[in-house]
Amino acid sequence: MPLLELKGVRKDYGGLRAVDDVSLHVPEGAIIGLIGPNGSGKSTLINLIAGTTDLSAGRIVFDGDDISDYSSDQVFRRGIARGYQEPSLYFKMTALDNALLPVKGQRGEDPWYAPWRRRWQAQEENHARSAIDVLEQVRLLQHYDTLASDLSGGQMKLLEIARALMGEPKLLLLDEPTAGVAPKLAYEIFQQIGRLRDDHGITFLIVEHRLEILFDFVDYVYVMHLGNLLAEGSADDIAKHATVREVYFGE
Amino acid sequence: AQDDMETYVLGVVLPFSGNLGTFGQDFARGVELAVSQVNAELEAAGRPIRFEIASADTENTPEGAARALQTVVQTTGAQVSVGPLTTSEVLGAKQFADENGIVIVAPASSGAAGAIPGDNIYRVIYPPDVFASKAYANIALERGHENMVVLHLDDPFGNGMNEGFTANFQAGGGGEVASFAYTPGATELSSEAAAVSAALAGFGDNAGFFCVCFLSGAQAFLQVAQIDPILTSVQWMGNEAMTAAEILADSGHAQTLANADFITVSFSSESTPLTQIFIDDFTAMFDKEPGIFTNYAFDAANIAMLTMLAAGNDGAAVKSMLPFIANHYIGTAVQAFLDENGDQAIASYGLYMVSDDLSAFDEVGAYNGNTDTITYN
Amino acid sequence: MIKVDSLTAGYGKLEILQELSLAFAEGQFSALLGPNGSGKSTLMKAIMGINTIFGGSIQLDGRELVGLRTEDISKLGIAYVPQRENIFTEMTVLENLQLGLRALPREQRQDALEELLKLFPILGRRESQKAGLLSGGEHQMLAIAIAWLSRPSIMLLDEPSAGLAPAIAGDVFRVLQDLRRQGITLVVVEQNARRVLQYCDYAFVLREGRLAFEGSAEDCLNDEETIKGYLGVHEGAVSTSP
Amino acid sequence: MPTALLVTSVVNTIQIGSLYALMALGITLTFSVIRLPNFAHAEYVTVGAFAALIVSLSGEVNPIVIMAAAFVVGALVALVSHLVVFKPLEGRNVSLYTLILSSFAVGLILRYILFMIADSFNLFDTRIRIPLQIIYREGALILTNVFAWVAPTSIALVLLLTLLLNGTPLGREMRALANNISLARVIGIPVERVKNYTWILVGGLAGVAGALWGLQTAVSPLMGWVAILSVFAAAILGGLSSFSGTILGAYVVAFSENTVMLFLNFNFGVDLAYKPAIPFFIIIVVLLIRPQGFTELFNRSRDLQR
Amino acid sequence: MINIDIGATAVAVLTLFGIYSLMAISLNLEYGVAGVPNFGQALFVSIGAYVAGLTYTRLLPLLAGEGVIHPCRGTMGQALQLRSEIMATQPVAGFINLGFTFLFAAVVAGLVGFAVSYVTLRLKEEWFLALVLLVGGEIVRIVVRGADDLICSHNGISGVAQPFYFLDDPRASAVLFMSLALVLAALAYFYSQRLVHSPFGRMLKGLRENEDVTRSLGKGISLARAQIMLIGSVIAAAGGVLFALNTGFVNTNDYVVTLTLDVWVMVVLGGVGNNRGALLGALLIAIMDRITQIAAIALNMSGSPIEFNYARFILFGVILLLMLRYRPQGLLPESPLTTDAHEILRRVRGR
Ligand SMILES: Nc1ncnc2c1ncn2[C@@H]1O[C@H](COP(=O)(O)OP(=O)(O)OP(=O)(O)O)[C@@H](O)[C@H]1O
Ligand SMILES: Nc1ncnc2c1ncn2[C@@H]1O[C@H](COP(=O)(O)OP(=O)(O)OP(=O)(O)O)[C@@H](O)[C@H]1O
Ligand SMILES: [Mg+2]
Ligand SMILES: [Mg+2]
Repeated sequence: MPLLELKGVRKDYGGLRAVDDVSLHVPEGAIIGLIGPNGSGKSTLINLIAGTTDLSAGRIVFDGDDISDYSSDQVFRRGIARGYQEPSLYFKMTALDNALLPVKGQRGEDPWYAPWRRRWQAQEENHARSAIDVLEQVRLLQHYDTLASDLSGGQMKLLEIARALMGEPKLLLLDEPTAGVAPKLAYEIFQQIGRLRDDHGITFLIVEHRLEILFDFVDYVYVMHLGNLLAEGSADDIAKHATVREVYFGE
Repeated sequence: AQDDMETYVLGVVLPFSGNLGTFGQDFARGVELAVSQVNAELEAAGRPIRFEIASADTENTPEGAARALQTVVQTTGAQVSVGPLTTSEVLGAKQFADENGIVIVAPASSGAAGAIPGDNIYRVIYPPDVFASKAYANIALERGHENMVVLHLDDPFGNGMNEGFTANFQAGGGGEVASFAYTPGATELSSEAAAVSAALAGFGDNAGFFCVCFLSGAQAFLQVAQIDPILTSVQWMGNEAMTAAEILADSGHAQTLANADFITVSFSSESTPLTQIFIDDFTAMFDKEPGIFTNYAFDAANIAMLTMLAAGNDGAAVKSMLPFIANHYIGTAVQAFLDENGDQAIASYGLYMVSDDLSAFDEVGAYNGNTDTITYN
Repeated sequence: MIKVDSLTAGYGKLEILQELSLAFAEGQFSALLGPNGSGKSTLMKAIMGINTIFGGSIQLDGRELVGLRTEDISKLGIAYVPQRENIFTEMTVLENLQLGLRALPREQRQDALEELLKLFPILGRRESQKAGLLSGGEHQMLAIAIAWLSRPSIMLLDEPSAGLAPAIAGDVFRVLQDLRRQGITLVVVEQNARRVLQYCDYAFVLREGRLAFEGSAEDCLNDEETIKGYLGVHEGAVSTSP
Repeated sequence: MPTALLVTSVVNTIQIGSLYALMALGITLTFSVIRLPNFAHAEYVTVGAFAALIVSLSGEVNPIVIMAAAFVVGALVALVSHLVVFKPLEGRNVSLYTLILSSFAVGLILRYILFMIADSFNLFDTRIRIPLQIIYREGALILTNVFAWVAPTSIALVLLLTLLLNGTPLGREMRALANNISLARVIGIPVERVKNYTWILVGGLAGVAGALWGLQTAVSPLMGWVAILSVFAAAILGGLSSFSGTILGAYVVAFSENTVMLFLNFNFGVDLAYKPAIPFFIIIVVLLIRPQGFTELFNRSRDLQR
Repeated sequence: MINIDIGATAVAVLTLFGIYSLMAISLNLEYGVAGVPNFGQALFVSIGAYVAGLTYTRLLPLLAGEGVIHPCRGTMGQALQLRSEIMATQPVAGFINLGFTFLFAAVVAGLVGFAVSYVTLRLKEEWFLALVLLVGGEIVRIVVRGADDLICSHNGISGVAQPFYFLDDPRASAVLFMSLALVLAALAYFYSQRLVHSPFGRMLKGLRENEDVTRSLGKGISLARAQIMLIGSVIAAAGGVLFALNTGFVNTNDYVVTLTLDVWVMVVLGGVGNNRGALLGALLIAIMDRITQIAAIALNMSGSPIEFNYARFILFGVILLLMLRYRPQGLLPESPLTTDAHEILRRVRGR
């Protein structure tokens, strides 16, 4: 059974059908690419899965549950975390606070317990330990008390991934994780993604225009065009697909 | 002998800002005049006592009044305050005054809510509105009004006057009273005027209108009422604030009042010879005429100072002696005579109407609150 | 020609560019390369008079730009497409385009608009849409369009192809080449170094606020050190370039 | 509700609604161009009223001269408050609430400067010296010279402003600057000049509104402050962005304060003392139920297509 | 002749400081930390005051074993006399009544705050909430004023005395009341400090910075907002009870928009997001109010022609503008390292 399954998903904005009857599935532990021309509905699809946008039609099934009507916080708690096309960190908070905020089930988030430090301190220590691990993995540990706004563009992207990981997601949705990132760093980000999949079994659905990097890492690719699924297949298949080459590469 | 000179501080706690700021300023001038006159007399007599004024702004709120009184007292050691102005400000300052033995001599507060026995509030000049409301009820009955429409300020003064008037009017055999409240500070009263007019129309003939308004409200009301066919065809009564010079400055407003046989019951009476002297002195000192209630502040300050001269700068002594001094004082209004609440018990009012040339308000009669009788000249 | 001379510039008290000197020759298509945070955008902002300039000079055909207001610099014929926030999101696409046209004489506006819509037909279809609701790529096209509509003699573009699908990105580069042929001086910041180097004449590589390399596009492509050390251009296993 | 009452209240609605519209447009303009919910707008209105009063006390009774003076003074005060207070703050990239607070502070300062002026020149409770005259009378319908000035002037100014904003390049530039000021600079819009124009327009309109408002009531340093929440209610009904919505909003507020209030009073005995609560109810209901106000009635977005 | 009674002045200013601190801390939690722009501070403060008006007239006589006298109109004087007598002679009834006053005020204000926070969900722009609350406060004021029987608000309720009124020495009673205000302010301060440093505080700051992202990170933001509004409202209402007791008079005219603005000025002056800043702001306003009043008195006595009672407001406006311009973060800006996590991480890492 796939981890995530979309059945006939549709989204209308006024008279505009941004996503039209898309069905796809994401197997557990895979890295799936989602590509397509600008405005083809990729970001909208990510928003639909993450619950930030309401579906017009269709169903979304995740890990055996129908999550079509979940709000974004429910989706996250169910195990789907996301990154944004524009970095959406808490810029006025430190990297550490950014990382700790999404942790689930924090006792200190209950205002009854919050004033009594002893009630949540032990738990917070555990979370701090995992934050050390995760920040270490994205090489941000030495910046733990830096404000997110003071990080460089690439570091921001990495912190966004780290923050999503702290929610211990099963599935991570990333929207152009390397837009505006220098090629070397972009490659490193993808290496990191590969390692997370291998070591922690996290599944990825990634929107990306930089195919020269993306295609090195993906197991399977879906191509969108005008809101529809145009093609799917392995990276090699897609690179050779005539229509894709036409609408996407402009040949 | 300079060293032996003693200084008594007279607190002046009034609304200088907010929508009664104009009254506060003018009252303070009245007090200033009184103080300068008393000081001059003390100097001429060679007495080693002088008065000084310490004034603070109530911001026209009760809590502000409490803070202002507290500041004046704690900054200068004042034991006596002239003001606050309105009944709610007076009540706001009451707790601090009572607890700390400070005497409040309120020149113009007349709301029924301030009539409390045994406390430190003395409303020495202006009688409580129970009298005026009775006078207005009598006039209305005498004019043959079967029903009445009242437009009143939505504050202790306006509500108290309205309640008192309604009770007296109906007790005297009057019919229905329709009352409309307007918010203090409102600058535009056209819907209120329309409502009043409609109510008057509903009552048919023999209905009268009674306006309990402050100056700005009265102006806003007159501005719309002057073209209203019904309002301009009935008889009007109104409180004293409507006799301000600014009203007559607008010929349309003056004409409207004259046509409506507008009558007011005013405590400001030319009955003592000191009134004109006060007006002249005030004009000489400040280069402008005193405002409408300013002489009450002048009188209140005089009573406060005379008491202090007799009892010293000590709240408790002043409190015990003040009724005696007040009862023996004759000022620009009438004599004072305090009741058990510390309020003016003498209620002899003048009745005023617009003069034929629209230039002033003429005294046309008198009302004696203590005997409840109206006499016309 | 824009001539930058020992320019020190940054934000507030922070100095990013250090004594930078370089020149963008007239009619040339120059690429501005370098890792994240190396100061490429900062240089463009300095030319436009947006950030703090601590010292040095920037001259346009001998005329000093330092000290001029942004709007006056723009009037000298320099158009700039910022990296972010480069469209009027609350206005419609058409209004955005009209704002781009405001510098043109009235009679040329219609032609310019028609020409543009041939280039980016999707913008025509989105004419009455609020610009803030465009997709990432549509957004980027609109930004370039606004700058181009003023018919500038110099264009500064900060990562014009970021977020664009290869087909559109290809179009953009072809448009840039066209513009260069029309005699417009171009300065383009780009992360996709390989690609831009195919189109441009000349390249500058910045690192930590200093000039690390300058030379013709060819030299740059052949300069192993620059490619590996500063750009780290990666060649994908699957060939995706057309 | 008797006809006479209905007719009078409708005339009042038109007169007061026109004035609210004039005041509210300035608020909408500042909000949509400068992104500032400007509470000091109240004081620009008051300043205009005082200017009108002082001119009228000098013996001048031509309403056009009086309004021109009010426009100039209002514009001047608005421009100065922009240059001295708001412009330096904008450069510092402060939060919206800081701006709101500073507009309150500007209002406070202006209010008490007016208190000082009124106190030293004896202007408290004086009226603009234009006598009220009835110019038309037919049954319960009575129109005055003030009505004849207030309603057409407001409506004409409102129309002009709407045209300016939606139909002219200056208007488009104003909105561009509202949306993204640094980009506006980059594409060469003379930002400071456009802003100054905006403030002049805002202040001038408020000044004229003040002069007309002063014809209707007594001039006092608090007059604008007292009206400001009704005016804000009107602007919010317009979604703070649409001019036609704002105008409609102004009439709705005036209609509720006059006709609706009188209807409730006459038929259900609701106390007139609750009248000040009406604009507040309108604000709450609109913000909660239809936060876009009347905007969409006027610019229905055309259907999008691929 | 200026002759300042330093002791009494200090007591008065510190009492106000305590009361203002409660209001400022409340707003700082709501706006400074959680980003909820509560422009209805006057509303929540007034709830405390109105509840005090109700308990003093309805509950106090019962606690003292007397019958309740209707507090308005005809029986107004009697009712006033009765409650003054009880406060002067039966301290126990006074204290129990005060306890209930705080309790009821907290419950009512908490419920209102909790409910109001859900209103935000429907609002298009965040600052609309500011307007809704600003205007909501005015509506409540107008309605309470109109519903005269509630607290006789045409006239107001006097004789709402402090609990230490029974002491003969007014100074002692003032000092004790000041201590009560300061103790409550201190409690509120330490409580809110703990909140800010906890994961709850972290979540609130996330909410302040980006609501949508916080929701998509799995946080139930409407509940969090409701919780902080509840806490803030309770603190503000406690401030309202003390505010009313300090004057001894409950009246709707005191709870107008300007009170809200004063609290905002305290928070912005002190430093948004920093509880210490809120305290500093409260202190500054309490002191500034007194100093400008004293200056007005002194200037007047010295015969200065400036009408300082007007100039006072202009001065206040100018100071506020200068602060906003030159110290927009306030005197004590928020530190980014407030949560305890940093300390914990440093320790964990150190091992
Ligand atoms: N809220 C909205 N209202 C109206 N139209 C929208 C909205 N959001 C997106 N659209 C439109 O829907 C279409 C799909 O947008 P989407 O952001 O999903 O594209 P995308 O595939 O992510 O493109 P890109 O690669 O350029 O980011 C676009 O044409 C866009 O203009
Ligand atoms: N507004 C700002 N305030 C303070 N520092 C800034 C600001 N903008 C950028 N910086 C800093 O200036 C440095 C250079 O930034 P710049 O934007 O010029 O980099 P860039 O070369 O364009 O990088 P990228 O390719 O990531 O866009 C970075 O360290 C960045 O953190
Ligand atoms: Mg996208
Ligand atoms: Mg950049």
